[in-house]
Amino acid sequence: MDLLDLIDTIQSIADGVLFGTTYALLGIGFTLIFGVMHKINLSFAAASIGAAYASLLILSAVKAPAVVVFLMAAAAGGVLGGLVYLVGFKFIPLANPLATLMSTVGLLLLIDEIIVHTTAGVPLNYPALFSDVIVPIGPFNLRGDLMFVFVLGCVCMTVLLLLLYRTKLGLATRAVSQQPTASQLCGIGIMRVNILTFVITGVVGGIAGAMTGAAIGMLSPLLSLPLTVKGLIVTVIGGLGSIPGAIVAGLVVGGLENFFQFLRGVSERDLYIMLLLFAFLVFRPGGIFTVAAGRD
Amino acid sequence: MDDYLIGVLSNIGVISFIALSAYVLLLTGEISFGQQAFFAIGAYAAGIATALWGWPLAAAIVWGAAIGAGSAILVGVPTLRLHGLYFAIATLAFAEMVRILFELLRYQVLIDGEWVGPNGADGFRNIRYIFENDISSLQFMILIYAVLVATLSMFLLLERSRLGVIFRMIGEDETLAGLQGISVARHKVLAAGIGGALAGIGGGLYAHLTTYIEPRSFDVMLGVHSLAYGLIGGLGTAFGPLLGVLIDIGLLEAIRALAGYRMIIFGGLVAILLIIRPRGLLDEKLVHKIGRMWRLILPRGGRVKLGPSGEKI
Amino acid sequence: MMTTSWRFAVIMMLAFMLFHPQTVLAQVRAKAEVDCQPAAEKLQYDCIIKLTNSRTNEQLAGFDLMVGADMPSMPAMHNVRPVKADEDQEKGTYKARIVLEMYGDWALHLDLIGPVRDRVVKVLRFERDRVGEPTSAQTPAHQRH
Amino acid sequence: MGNAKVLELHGLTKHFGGVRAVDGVDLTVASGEILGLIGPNGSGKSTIVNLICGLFPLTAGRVLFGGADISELPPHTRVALGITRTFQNIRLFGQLTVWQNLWVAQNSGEQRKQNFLPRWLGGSKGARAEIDRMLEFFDLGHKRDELAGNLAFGEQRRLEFARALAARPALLLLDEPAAGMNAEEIEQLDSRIRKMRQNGVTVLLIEHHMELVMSVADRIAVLNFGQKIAEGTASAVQSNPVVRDAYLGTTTGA
Repeated sequence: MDLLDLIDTIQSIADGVLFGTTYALLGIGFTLIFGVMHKINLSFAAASIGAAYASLLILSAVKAPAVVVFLMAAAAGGVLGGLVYLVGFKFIPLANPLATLMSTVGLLLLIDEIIVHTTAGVPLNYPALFSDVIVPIGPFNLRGDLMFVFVLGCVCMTVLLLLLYRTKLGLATRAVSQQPTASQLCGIGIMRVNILTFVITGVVGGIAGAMTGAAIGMLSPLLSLPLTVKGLIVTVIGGLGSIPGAIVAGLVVGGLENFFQFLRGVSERDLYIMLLLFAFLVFRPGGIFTVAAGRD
Repeated sequence: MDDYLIGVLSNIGVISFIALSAYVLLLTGEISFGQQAFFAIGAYAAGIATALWGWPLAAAIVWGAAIGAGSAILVGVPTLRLHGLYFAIATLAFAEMVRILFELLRYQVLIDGEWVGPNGADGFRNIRYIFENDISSLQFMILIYAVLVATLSMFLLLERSRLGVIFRMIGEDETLAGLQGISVARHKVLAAGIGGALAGIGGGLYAHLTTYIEPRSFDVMLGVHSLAYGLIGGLGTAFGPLLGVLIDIGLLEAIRALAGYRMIIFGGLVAILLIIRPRGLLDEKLVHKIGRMWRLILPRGGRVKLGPSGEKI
Repeated sequence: MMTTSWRFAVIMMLAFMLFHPQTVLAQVRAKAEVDCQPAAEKLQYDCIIKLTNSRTNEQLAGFDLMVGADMPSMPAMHNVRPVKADEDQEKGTYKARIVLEMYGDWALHLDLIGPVRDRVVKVLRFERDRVGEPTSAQTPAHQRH
Repeated sequence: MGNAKVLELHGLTKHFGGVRAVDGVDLTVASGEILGLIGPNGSGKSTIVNLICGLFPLTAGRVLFGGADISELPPHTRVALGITRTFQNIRLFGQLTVWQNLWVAQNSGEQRKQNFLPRWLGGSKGARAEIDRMLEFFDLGHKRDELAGNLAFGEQRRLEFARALAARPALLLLDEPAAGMNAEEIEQLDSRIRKMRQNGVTVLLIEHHMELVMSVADRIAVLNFGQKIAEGTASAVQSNPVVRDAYLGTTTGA
């Protein structure tokens, strides 16, 4: 491999890592809900894309600068998150671990279908920010839009971590995730914590959806399944329930994905990522940061 | 019979196989998002067998089923150690790997001046067995249902047999089943193998029905549907998943006005049913009730007489 | 007891496979060019189909042609009622109006039902105002520059 | 087998994290014996049962059954060798019928050797007769086609008991079989345990209900904080000051 190839390889890995913040956010979303309820919300990525769509819809109604679209996506994501909880979790018998899996799959289909119906399945353009900015660092070029996505993702994660570890709400969330019965006795309303968790993850998801749209430059309902799969991969590789794990795994998966795409082309790329997931599941089901190995 | 009706019924028949295949694993309490992989493997294997190797259809279907079962067992051995969620994700990962592999698979042979065989993402065209052998679509539909009825009767026998009861035991309480002397791992792998064979049969029939298959047909959506059929129709009997297929394809087909909203209805149906009937329409309790009524009408003869009590227990 | 019945079943199966009649009919192999345009109604498309014999390249006229459709992304789950295509003035050209259930990629089934049976499958992407090439199965997660 | 040892526990130890649930317990059960195992709540009785039937891996020590080391065997193989159990809180297959619950539990080494077809398709004549006798013995004959989940509490207890016997165990582990029973039912239980012993089943009985243990057990072992603090006949254990200390007046507790 000569020097140019090496530079190209590193460049593509760097691009992937920057985009990987989206995966990290998705992984955090899956992991947060798993942490509180020990359930996987399969409709999460679809809801995130749905929130991004909703923000476009709002943007087309109200003339506003493109930056606002991210705030709107976050808000829409929060609302959708609450709705997902009410429809997919609140009334489903939680004793059966597989029931919520199916109900959230149902929601995934539902959200996808609503998007297809309102847009007739045509991909929509999404406002990309700083897409014309390119920051040269040595022989490498960092794309402005990806940089923006990366910075936004980092800000989002920092805020989330502060929220979880420095506020009373975060304490309650962690209490419920570790000792549901005891925390109820301490006066923490599980229902309230659950809804709040779903709203917060919804906000995170909405931002992730908007970031995806901004990085690709368009939105399509076809995105929600691959993103669901990527989010699950990140969650499992990072270790179910581990937030640092999700962040690391998100960046790693993003980087590896682009690395494989550079080496083997787009059609083979996902094969290796799936292989990685499969290997993790079989040989190290607890993920990188083993938190709750073999739970559920 | 009208072409349209033949088409609908053939589709229902073919999809029933993958619904049954997901159902076997549901019986053992595992959710698999990956049955479409074995459907795809069966479809490709059987299609290659007839179109490229010139095998007869029956051999191709059996071959597809065998390959489906074999691969299901191979995947089942490492993944079935995982439980619930982890197993579901592992099957999902496997199925996506299979789909991507089929997108990369190119194996074409020049037959009669035309290239035939899987051509990556462009799919596998010209699985022309039914045209070359002049099988009408009605005949092929009858063939599908003959295989389905045969499979179903085997299945009903299986459900009444010790094996079926063991699957249900494992589904209800895996640890407890182990404490009754049942090797849970072995039976789960067996269930996976049966599921793989069923999906393989369905795939083989599907390939010959449409004459054209492509990798993206076998994505997660198909797997999710096949799971949902069992959950809607019920886990009490093998008729459950068939009822699910009938509700989805048959009923929605009957109410054409709803066709555009089918996924919305379908998704909603799954969510509602999980709340009001967590084990589907035909769940164990209902099946037991029906069975009891049946026995009242037709008393079963030949019960074993009670032995003299007080003997060694 | 089990072994004998197993052996019997296997032998029967092999016998069936080996001696199963297999007739390969020398026949016309069709090839088709399909051009669809959105019609006035939503989800309706007018298609012009040109049928040729793939070996001799001569136009195939006077066939009974049915046009059906299936969605590759949801195999066997959409049942579009097949419509009969009418022969146009031009030799080997047929016209049909198909009614689909949703936008997206559809595999059109062009079924020759007489005098010779054959099926040609064409995958096309049907959108609200145009019909074009099918989307690739790949959904790139983000475009490269 | 005369007075051969059916079960031997050597230095049986199980730690959960820092908790020493069972800590170096030595115990032997002779063939045909009824051994009572008592101790205050949390003293490790149920953990011992779980270790004997193979639900948890051991931290240290060995389990010998009929002289052979079975410490590493998975639960289902132990059943085939002849160890079955009941549960403190009833665990049945609620969606199977009473008859099916017993049928699929017939998994002793001998029962596995029946002809394939009759065993897998409805049970051989002998196996079905065995189930019918069992149903009769536990007074469940009229419920044979009922779903186990629909039975009343007492019937479920009896069914669980019957199921534990279906695999023709050599050693039966009873985990608080009298919990939730009234006096009359306990009396029936007492006589059933005795009858089983007459038929050659060795019993390890864990029970809070002291009257039952004192009346039915040949020997009694007492656990406290995961360790064996006493062993002997009912009267010897009762008069042992260490035991009295451990229980501190809760000897009749439930």
